[in-house]
Amino acid sequence: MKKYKYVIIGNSAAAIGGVQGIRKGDLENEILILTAEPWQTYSRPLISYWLQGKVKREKMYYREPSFFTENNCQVRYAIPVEKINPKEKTINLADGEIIGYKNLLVATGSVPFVPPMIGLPENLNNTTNIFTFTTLEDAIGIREILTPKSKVVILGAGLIGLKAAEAMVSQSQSVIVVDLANRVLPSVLQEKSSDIVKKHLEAQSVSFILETSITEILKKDVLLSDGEKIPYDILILAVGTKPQCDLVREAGGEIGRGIVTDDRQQTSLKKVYAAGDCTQSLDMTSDTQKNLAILPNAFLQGEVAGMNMAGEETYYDQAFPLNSVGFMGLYIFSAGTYEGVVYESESPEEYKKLFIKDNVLKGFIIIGDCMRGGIYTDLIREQTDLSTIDLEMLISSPQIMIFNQNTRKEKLAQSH
Amino acid sequence: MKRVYVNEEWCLGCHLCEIQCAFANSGETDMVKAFNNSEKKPISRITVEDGADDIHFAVSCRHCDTPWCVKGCITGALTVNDNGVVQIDETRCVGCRTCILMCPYGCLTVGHNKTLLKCELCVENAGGEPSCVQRCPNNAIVFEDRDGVL
Amino acid sequence: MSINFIYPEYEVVRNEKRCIKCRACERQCANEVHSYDQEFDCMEAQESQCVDCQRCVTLCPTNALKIVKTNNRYRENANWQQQTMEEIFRQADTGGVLLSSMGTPKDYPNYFDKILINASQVTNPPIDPLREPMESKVFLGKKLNKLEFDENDELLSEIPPQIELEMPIMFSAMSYGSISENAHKSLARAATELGICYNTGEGGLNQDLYQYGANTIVQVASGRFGVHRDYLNAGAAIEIKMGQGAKPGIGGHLPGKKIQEKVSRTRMIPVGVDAISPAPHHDIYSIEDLRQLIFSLKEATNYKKPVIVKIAAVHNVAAIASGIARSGADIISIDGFRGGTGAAPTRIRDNVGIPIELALAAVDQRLRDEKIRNDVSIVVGGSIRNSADVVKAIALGADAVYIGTAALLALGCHLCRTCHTGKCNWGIATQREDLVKRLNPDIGSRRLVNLVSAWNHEIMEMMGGMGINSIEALKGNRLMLRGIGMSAKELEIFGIAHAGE
Amino acid sequence: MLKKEGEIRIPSGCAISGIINKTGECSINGSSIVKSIAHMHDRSNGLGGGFAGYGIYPEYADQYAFHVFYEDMTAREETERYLDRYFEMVNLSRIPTRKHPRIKDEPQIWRYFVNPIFTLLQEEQEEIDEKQFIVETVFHINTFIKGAYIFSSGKNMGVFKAVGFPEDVGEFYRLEEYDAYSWTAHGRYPTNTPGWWGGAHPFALLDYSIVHNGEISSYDANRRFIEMFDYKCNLQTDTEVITYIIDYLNRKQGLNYENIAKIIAAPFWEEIKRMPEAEAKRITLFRNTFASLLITGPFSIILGFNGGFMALNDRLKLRSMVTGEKDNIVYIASEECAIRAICPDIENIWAPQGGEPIIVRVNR
Repeated sequence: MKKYKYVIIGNSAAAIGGVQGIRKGDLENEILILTAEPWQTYSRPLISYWLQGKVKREKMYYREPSFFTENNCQVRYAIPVEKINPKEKTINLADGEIIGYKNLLVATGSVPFVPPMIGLPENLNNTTNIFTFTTLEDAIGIREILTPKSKVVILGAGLIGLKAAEAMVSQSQSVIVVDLANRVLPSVLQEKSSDIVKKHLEAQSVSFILETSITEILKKDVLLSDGEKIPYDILILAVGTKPQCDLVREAGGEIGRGIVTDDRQQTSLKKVYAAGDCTQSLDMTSDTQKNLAILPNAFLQGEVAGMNMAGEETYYDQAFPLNSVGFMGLYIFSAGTYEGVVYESESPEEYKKLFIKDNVLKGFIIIGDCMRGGIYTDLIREQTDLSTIDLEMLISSPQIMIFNQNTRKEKLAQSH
Repeated sequence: MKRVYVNEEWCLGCHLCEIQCAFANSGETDMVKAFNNSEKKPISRITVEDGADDIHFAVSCRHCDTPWCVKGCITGALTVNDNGVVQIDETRCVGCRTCILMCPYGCLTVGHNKTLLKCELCVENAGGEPSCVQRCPNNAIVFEDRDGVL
Repeated sequence: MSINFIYPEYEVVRNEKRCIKCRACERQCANEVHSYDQEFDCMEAQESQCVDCQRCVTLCPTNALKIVKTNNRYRENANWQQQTMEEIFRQADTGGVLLSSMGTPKDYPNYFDKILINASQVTNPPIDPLREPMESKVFLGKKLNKLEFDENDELLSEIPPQIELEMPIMFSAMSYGSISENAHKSLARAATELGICYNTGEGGLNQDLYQYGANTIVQVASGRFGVHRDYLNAGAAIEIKMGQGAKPGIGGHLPGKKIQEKVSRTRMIPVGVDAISPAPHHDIYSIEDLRQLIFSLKEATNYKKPVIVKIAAVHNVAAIASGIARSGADIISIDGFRGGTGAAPTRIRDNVGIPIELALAAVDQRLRDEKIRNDVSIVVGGSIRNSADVVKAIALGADAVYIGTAALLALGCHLCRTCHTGKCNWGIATQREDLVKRLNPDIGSRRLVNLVSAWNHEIMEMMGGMGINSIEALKGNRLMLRGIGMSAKELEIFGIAHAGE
Repeated sequence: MLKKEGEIRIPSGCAISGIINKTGECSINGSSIVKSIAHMHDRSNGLGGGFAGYGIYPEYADQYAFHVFYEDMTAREETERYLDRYFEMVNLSRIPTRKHPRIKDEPQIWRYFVNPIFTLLQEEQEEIDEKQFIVETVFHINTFIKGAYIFSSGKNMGVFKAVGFPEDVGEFYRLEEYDAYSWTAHGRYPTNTPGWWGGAHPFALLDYSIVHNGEISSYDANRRFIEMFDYKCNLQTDTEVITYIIDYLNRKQGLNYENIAKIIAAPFWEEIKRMPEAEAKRITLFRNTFASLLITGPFSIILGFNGGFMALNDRLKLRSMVTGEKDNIVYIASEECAIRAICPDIENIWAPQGGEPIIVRVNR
């Protein structure tokens, strides 16, 4: 049996974060990466851009091809892991091999969540025109059959669904988005902001059927909950994702809204760490546990896990929801929790809503060019006491000038 | 490592650093051409903030030791080179602006092609010193090693 | 008066093709000459406000700007020239005394330009300062006439209080108030780095600058602004200002708007009140009164500081200097009539006094004739423009020179000669905070150090050419000078031969 | 028209040589120094040569020996009338010379051994500064009596000089007839002079005599300073001003020759910085007090005085000068050949550094 000091299951952002974290404390020992996918790490959010033709296949890698050799990683592709044996500190691979680990990082990510529907095939792989939209395989499959005459129906007006809509609207005859919610991006935006986005997308020829669900999938049509029947050539099921917790659950690890970890990213199983979409995180802005399936979060968690695995004690306690997304020239920033005193402003160029509670910025939504939005993010992240800054300026135009002279000096005249 | 630092005490708010930065990264050899000959004026990667009481200072990428932008980058287009310079590979940027959302200094912007535009310390331009530093008329922008200096 | 007779003196010429509308000119002009027209997307200029300070020209990144003197002419003639007429219009307008800044622009003879320097050929080797030692250190102050030894041949004598300078150049008096804090800081820091002295002028010494005391000359002038015991003891020497080359016989007037909080504290006068220095010191109406002040100051400083007496170069300067040398002064500073000023009545500046070259030659010879040249050092100022002027001044007999205008030029001054408006775009002759900050002392002091070091290099080169390897062998070495295009009388006053002789 | 010394400043290159017997015995015949300087013939151009001998007048050792050039009888009559009034003349005569084919246009050359006369009143009031009186007499005659020039005025020493090559001058003055404990010699290479006998070297005042090779660049700074102390640089030559400087520092300031060397060829500030504190303080005081007496530009000098001599180079050593010793005799010359010519087996030959004085005092 081969034994490795570091074994990572998964090969996406959290895994890469793990590698970089490990290398902050250990430049020697080899890292074994096991991935069920057949290819090198790519950036999952890029699939919509690839489908749209805005990025080339060879530019989709998340890290340079040399990354793994430079970091002394052994990557085994297309090898699913069957089982974790926490007592023995071993894992069983699908091909029967057993591998020992000293530190294990579970970065298995998430899988699409597909609600039960009549007519839904048992296995989507066996169909040719019904897809989820989270992997490159999904995108490849869609592109194979997408033609300018395609009628596309997308179930789900969340981030994934709308990115899919954006990718396909100019390459198809029609795109119709169906969602049970009464607005688009229901988990990210509120009514007003949601409406701006919807109108923008509608102006770009995306159609919406809201407060409606698909009750049955037929061969060429879908049947909606309001009884209407609409035709499709391609059906995309983008209702949401769910964390991939099976390995840890089966090994006896604690699971909540994802794999439960401490603030060092260690699961309830000793020497088994977890990071990324498969985990549950504490949203610092609402003090609640959430499954924050967003890329920056995955990387940061992976990095913290890796550092701890290599003996560099580090904590991750600054998680909160954070999204930057653009749809056909319209940019949307959102972050944190929408509670507290609201400061809202709207102009033809920009819509903005800030949430301040107990003199701390809790969350915001910005639609517009979003420049310098990171200053808001930082105020949330650092829980900055807003009484020391120029609030009026903060609300109208975030900039370093909002801070007092000493803080400005710290920020601009000192090493970071 | 050497970084761009600003001394607001000496910043006059002339905004020439913006002009010099935009020019240096425009690819043109003549400033007039860069600004007056093209449809789109070149964009600066450094921005001067003007406040009340004649306070001015320029803000550009701090090249932080903990670069939130790099960690948040969804494509891997943002990297840190061996000298600690945070660089952007334009060909891999898809313009998602996550980096802008992550940056605590508000010092990132986007170019005419919608991809990220940021200060790279003129690594590919002036050589030696960043253009904003070289041309600042009052030494308000300096290129120094202040690591460990408070 | 409804008609303004005066046509704008300058024209702003903007090359529209080159202008990129970055608006740096607009942001940098305290006179508000430039503005941006949104509607036409172009820059405009209000030329009547322009003083030709060249700030905008210098900062324009595309060299799209130049300022030219207008070629609009009155119907002038040799007698009634444009300037003359304009001054009359101005006085008819305001009824006031005309004021000007900096040294006289009039075309009086500049004798430095009529003096040539010698060099060695064949009989005597030139010295290469890069290969051989070359010394420029000077001491200013009274010299002992006789050394005393004890019975064991050990020296008993001590050197009297001196100013020790690494090179024979000092920054002349410019007061805090007339120039900015950053200008003073630049001067102080440069003087310290160069091992020379700067001079506070009559505005007292800003508390922040006491640290540069060893390289500071503190001035006591007729207004006695900022004078107290700590101040007197703070510097390397004390200068009593009796007169100024640009305005002999005239006092000073610093407008209240330049007296902000810090200036007020330093000068020990209320904020916003005009600071007026009387024409005479009201306790010095004759030479014996001067002697009293000199010794009062020496008492106050325990006889540890040399005392300088600064006078303007006037007709009988030699006799006056002789009197000062006999009054206990250690150093006489003579300011020629081309010297600068923050503000002076135009008529005085342009008509009163004599050139420093003549004053120096006369004073040095007079003190030697009276055998008292050793009792005082001579420092001259008033338009020392370059290192050759320094060499000539020293060969004529000066111990060191004061540079004022040249130092200001190094700091960015472009001689627009509107110091009195208080809106100096270069951050020098102003107290407006947004303008003061334009002069970063890091840059200012470096430029001054560069300038004076460059001059010192040149002085050494010229000395080396003459085969001289130490500045003291140049002092009064008039044989190294020849006149060119001078009358016999002029040559006689200078004590030099004509070129070719 | 060419101007002579005193009307214009004339730069010149030169040869110098000096011999001294440390025992003080007048054992050195004039022919030796002539032979020595003759070996540096090419360092002269025939426009001046001269010698100074110390200990040559043992029988008049207590009188001042004035050597005088007269251009005509009137000058001589006027001078003698003047001397008569203030001095007791112990002896007067023409200086013996021999006809020489290359020595032309000789003036009348006279020698007086004199004692100054002071009034009783002056003596009582202790106003007598005999040396100052001699100096003033020399200045008076040289300045105001046209055609008269006192070129030697010390006790038991004498200067012999003329227009010509030094070896010819030596023969002309019959130097083989004089024995001295110390000799200095000079061969002159002026660049523009008609050749005036008074302008030849050594230059002497009282018993100081100077032979000098070089051209000092500090001349006018030195001159204008020293003239504040009642010296008149009539000849405008380096030798003259150096002589006055040394007279001033030695006689009037009471400084010894070691200290004088530190003033006229002062150590550089860089060197002073490295000196022990007390020494640095002393030199700094010198440089401060006598700044205008620093001599720059190339020079090598031999300063003769009663009882010794001092040789000194400028502080950059821009002129050659070597020294050596053999059997109590010290030799100094611009070139080594001039020493070897008269002392082939010279020992310890070396070149002093710039500013390093070689001071030899005889034991008496």
